[in-house]
Amino acid sequence: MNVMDTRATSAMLYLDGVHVSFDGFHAINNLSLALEPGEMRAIIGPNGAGKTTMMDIITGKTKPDEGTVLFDGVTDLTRLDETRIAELGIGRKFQKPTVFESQTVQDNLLLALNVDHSVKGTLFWRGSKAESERIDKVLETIRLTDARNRLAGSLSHGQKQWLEIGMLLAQDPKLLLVDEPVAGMTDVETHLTAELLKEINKTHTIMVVEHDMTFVRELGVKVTCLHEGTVLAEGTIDQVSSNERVIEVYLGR
Amino acid sequence: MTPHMLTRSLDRGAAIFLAVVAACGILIPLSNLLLPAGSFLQVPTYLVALWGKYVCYAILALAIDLIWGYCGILSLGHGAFFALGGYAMGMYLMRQIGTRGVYGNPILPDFMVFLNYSKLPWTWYGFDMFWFAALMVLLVPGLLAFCFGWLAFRSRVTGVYLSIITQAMTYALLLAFFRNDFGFGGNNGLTDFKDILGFNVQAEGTRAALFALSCLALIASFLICRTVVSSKLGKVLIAIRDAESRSRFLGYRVESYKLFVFTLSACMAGVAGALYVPQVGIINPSEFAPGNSIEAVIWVAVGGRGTLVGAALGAIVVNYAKTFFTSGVLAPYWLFMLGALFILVTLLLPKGIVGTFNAWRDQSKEKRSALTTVSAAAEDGVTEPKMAE
Amino acid sequence: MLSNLSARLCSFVLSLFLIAFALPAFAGPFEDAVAKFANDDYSDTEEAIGTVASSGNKLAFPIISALQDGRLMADPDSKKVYVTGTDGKSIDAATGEAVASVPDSASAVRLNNRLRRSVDAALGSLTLQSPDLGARLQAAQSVFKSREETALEPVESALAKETNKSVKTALGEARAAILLFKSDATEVQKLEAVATIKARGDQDALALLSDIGTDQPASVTKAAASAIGSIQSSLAVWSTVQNAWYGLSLGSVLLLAAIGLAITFGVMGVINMAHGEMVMIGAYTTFVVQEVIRTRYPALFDYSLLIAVPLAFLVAGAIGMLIERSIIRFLYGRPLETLLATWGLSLVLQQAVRTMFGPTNREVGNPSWMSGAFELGQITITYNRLWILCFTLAVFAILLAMLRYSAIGLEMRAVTQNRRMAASMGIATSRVDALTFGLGSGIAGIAGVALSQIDNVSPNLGQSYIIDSFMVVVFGGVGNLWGTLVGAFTLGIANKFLEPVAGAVLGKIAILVLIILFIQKRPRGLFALKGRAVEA
Amino acid sequence: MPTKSIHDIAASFSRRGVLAATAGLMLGLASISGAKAADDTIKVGVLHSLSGTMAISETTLKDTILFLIDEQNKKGGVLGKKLEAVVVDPASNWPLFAEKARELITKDKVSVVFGCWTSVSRKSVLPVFKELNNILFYPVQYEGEESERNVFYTGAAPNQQAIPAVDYLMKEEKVKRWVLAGTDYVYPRTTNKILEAYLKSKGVAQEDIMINYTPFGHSDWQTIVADIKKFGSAGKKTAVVSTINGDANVPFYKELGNQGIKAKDIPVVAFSVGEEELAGIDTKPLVGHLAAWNYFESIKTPANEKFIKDWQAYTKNPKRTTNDPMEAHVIGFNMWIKAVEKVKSTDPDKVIDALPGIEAPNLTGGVSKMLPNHHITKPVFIGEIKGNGQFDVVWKTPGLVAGDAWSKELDGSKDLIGDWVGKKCGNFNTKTNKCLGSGS
Repeated sequence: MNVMDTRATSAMLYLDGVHVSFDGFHAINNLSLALEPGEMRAIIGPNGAGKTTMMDIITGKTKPDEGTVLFDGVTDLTRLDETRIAELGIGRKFQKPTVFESQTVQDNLLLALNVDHSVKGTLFWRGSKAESERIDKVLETIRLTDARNRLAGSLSHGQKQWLEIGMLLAQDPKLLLVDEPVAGMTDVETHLTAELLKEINKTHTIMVVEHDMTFVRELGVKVTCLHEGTVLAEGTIDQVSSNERVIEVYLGR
Repeated sequence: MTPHMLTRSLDRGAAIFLAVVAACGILIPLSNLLLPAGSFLQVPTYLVALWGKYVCYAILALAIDLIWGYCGILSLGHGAFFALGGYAMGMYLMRQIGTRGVYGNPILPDFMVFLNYSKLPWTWYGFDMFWFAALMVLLVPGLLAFCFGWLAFRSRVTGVYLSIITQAMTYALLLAFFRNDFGFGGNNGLTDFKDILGFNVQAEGTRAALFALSCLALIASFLICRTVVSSKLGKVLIAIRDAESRSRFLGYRVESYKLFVFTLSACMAGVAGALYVPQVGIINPSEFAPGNSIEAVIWVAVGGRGTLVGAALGAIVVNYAKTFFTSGVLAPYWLFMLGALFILVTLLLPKGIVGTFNAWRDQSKEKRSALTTVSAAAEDGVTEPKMAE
Repeated sequence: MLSNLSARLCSFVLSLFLIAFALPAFAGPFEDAVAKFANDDYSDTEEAIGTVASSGNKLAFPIISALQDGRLMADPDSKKVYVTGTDGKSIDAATGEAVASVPDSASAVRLNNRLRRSVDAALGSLTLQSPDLGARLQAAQSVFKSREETALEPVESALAKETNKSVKTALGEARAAILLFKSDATEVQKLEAVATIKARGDQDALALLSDIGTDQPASVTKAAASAIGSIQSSLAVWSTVQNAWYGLSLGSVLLLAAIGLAITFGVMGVINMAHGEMVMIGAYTTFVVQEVIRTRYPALFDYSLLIAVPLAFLVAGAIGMLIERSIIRFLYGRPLETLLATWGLSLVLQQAVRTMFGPTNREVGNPSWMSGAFELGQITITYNRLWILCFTLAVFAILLAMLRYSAIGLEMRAVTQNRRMAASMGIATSRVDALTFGLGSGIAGIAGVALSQIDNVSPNLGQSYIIDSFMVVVFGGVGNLWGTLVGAFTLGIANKFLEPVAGAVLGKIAILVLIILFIQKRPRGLFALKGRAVEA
Repeated sequence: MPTKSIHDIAASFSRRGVLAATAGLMLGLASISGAKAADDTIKVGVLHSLSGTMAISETTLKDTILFLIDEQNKKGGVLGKKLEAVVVDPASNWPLFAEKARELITKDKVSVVFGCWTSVSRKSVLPVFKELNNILFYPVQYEGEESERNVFYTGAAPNQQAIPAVDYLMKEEKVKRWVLAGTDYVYPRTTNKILEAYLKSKGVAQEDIMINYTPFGHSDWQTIVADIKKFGSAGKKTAVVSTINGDANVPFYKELGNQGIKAKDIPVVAFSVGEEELAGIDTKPLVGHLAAWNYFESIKTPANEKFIKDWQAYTKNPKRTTNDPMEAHVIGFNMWIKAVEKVKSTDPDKVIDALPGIEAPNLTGGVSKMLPNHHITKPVFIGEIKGNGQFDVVWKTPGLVAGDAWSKELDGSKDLIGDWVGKKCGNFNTKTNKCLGSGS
């Protein structure tokens, strides 16, 4: 394909030599990472390792001091703002579940739908059959069909996590960034979430940040361990968890 | 505005509100004009003018509720847009005076004559035509709001920072309009109007018509607000209010939304000001005072933020209280009462009058439905696990 | 020492002789002149001053100084004039004889500004050789201003005897001023005079040199013109320094007004619209303190502010704590609603003060150490502004130290940074909230003490500072005391450099527009916290 | 897609709430309109701000009218009826002034209104008084350029205050250089314009006049005082003519005192500084600065001494000061009583026609007369500030000065006169012999 010629990399997401510091504190330090299309990657690492800051950089919330961040091999993300990046097809789930609490579950999904997001488009928006079918489908996927008319604020913690994942699905991005999807979930919920992510991965590229090693193990994907803003180890979960440095700084002996 | 948007925006509560406003807008002027003065049901002209003022305030309150209640933009400078609309109308009314000014100058308003202006400043060109003035009523506040908003929202100035700079904006305008060199009448402002579109502003018929027109404007503003907030755009606004950065990550251009609604709101405030001026007979820089804008926000809070009807109601209730308290034996204590009202409403009715009423109604409704609904599973959180297909 | 004593003795004997001689004599020009004081006519009074001052009579000094202080009493009916001493004893001004009492019909001889200048000039030449250093200096300065030719001789003789350096300079300048305008002075004398005045280099010198007129020798006119040029250019430099000083002083007022808000708003997040009223309460506390001192302990007046500072802190702090406990604490986490409630509160407080103290201004006096000014180079520094600057910096330093090093300061920081964590570590958060709000209010109260020295003490006092205070805090960056400091001084100095160019109103508008634009550039103020935590 | 749920957030509405509130509102408003008018008293409206920024000046005037009504009622009222004051608080809010004026006239049916301080408040109520045909007595010195049928101006016009003061400074103090400092609003602007024209006609050069405007409530006077000092050091005798308004005066005088500007060096003559304003300052450093008024508390006449005594007794405050606008109210009130007694009616039309020509003694020993232009004759006094916050009269006009509604010094108004007796016109152009604009 001719497109290949203009691409600097085949990776869906490509970070190279990224630095960022806040008031002298180096949050991200020479971080390099590549995510292939269709891949699911788990990111682990101790608190303060720079996981969330990395997501902030990818989604345009934080601008790196230096380094390259390429999406789909062509787009330099460091020059774009959040909205533009979202429009390109990068979706994000926050560490703390962030849904629109004073709106219904269904409206949350409606807002997330990947349709015209301009002022004019929303002002003159009319619901279509295709849209409501999409929403029904997502509701089913995240098991919130019964709660469709409830306010998102009244959902339980786990349901909010799912709703947020559901919003990602509705958004239908090329790349999903999922920050601690199972924090505060029961074992059953954790398991279901893993299944859900695997299901989603069939059609999407995913980057998951998680502390829960059981969950990461269940995902069974390539793992990257971050420490002090840089990559400490990369490989299968077994490779990484047997790495001396990883054990020292993160897993503990 | 397409018909489906209108019908969608109307539920029964809104319809009743509109009916009440429309009834007032028709019956009060009729009663004032047709019934004999002094009869029990006749509304005296004094009250028509007073109510007209309240209605204009209600439009301003709606404008504030649209941005504050639905989009979380707390503007402490909305009085500026109101005043600018008022000035645009006032300038038209000044130009209408013509040779009837005290100096009889056909072109220059009186204050320019005694400040030795030799010719009309360019800022006053065109204001002798009503259509131009009417355009300016929308355009000047709208343009200011657009420029201000474009700067502020693009740089993501939010929360209290935004509130404070809106206050700085209205304060700067206050100082500017106070300056006689600015060419808008300085502290005395614009006054001593004669007629509007050829009708004497002081005639009872004109007053009644202005009142009816204000009610019409209130209805129109309300419909616009309802249309906006009940469209998908309204949901986006609420989304921005509740979780701004989430909205960005969903791909909404937050600054465009804010800019749209802020500009719309400013235009509405401008219309309110334009209707206000011929009814009270004066426009003066004190309308720019930051205190006025804060007070307008308080009307919305008293009535109920994010309810539209509440905003309009709050404006009327607070101003009625002000009228009532500033006369008679209560006059020396009215600030105590007004102050206490603000404190008590924030403490005891954080959702405002209408908001509290709604909450109470929803609660009783929920109780009733809870008795009949068996299924409570959804409320407890996790349902029986089912595999996604 | 000895010669001084003998000189005084001599003059005493001489004056005894004079009085003894004058007593039986007929009414001379001196007596006639004195009688003119009783005419209650400004021209007559002026004439009388001239005659009395140049009479050489021993009574001249007591009469003229009594006139200056309003102690010269005249009876319009009997045309008799009396000098009431500072000790309450009176003498007949014409004869010097003691009188038992001044008749009731007598009233103080009235002065207007023209006469006050004549009095100054007359006293100037009479006190040029006074034993009191301050009086001599003042005398020399008033001669400089009046430049009466008749004073030339006394100035020269005083100059010959004078030993003090600064008085000597002043006398030299006075002499130069007289010579410059003396028509029969030589060209050399005049050129010397121009040089002396040029050396003085201030605005008075400028005034004098610009006023020399056209009937001077060409060389003098030329010298004067070049002197004017050099004084003006040095004054231009000084005026920059002066603007900077005014800016610092305005900045200190802004800082003082804003510093309490930096705590209640900046640290606690309460949009405290009643902040200005706390300042007002502090000012009224000062008024009450002074009122008590005036009626009960007048001797303590100079200490009134020192007494008022802790009291204002306590009063405003207590009211602040009361407000926090009764209103604010229900509104944490709803910052915009604190705005509404505190706005209502400010209305109530204003009206309460209006009801208690009346709507008009109340007089708060300046203690002597807060009055007047001194010259630093060519700029005038007023004591009240200087003290306010020092006071503000002291308050700032104490506050900073308190927050940083004291236990309560630590608790305050802990609670404002992470309430839940602080609570779980055993800090009584509600007590800390009340104390923090009380601290902010108390500091606003002591700001009121200082502001009462330069502004109206009226129920509207707070209103005039509230917007400026918010601008300062927001400009500096919410939650950062240093930001407030830098913000206040930046705005103060910018304002004072803009004011001469744009005028007071446009200058202020420009500042507001600059703040609006600045916030676009740095949406979280000058000293914003960075990083992830901020937006959480 | 069910659309009903979409409304859930936005559509938080209350039908009954709206109905109930609207009904309550209607009832409440109806109760305002249905106020009963008592026939056994004559109602006098008092329209002075009791709160807000102007309360500082206007509250005293409200008390003055209450005091005068009390005194009059002790004498048996007027036309056999007692007077009744109707006090409202327009709260320093200009549109509220208009609203309250309308309320006083329509609802309370007052026969006359005493009120307003600022020009803008007068301008705001003017259309109301014209429309509803009632009488306003306006007691404050103002910029002139107005003569309305329904308004009687008992304060000074510019020719009754500013020009005599400047004359005094030129003659007595030999002032050659002038600083015209004022707050930026109409009164100072107009007064300074008149003074500028007047000074130039007296041969003062443009470079010897400095004009400076400051915003309301200006409190940092360092720069301006320094500028004045600099301007005053040009070798010519300099004076400041101050039209600085109310609140800004205290910091201005404090700064003057502190920077050591003595009255004998650069005297300041003020038109808005009276006993009330000085009550807030230690006046010792200000001794010798001047003010021009038509009345001073310190003027020793039997009428004034009695007035002060009664006033202090009425307010139960032995230190309560009096001032010029109070005296204006005293004169205006007495004129109104006389006019009412003359026509034996409180009907505004009759009283308006009767008022010109009515005379009433002022408190300084003269008799003021209402002129056809609705201004009055007044003496002009120049007072020097004394150490005790009072003024010492240093100069006064030989007789009473008639107030000019229209300034002779301004181009726009030099040919205008107000004459409500002969010409029935407030702005009659004597050149064209025409009544201009809205007049009549």
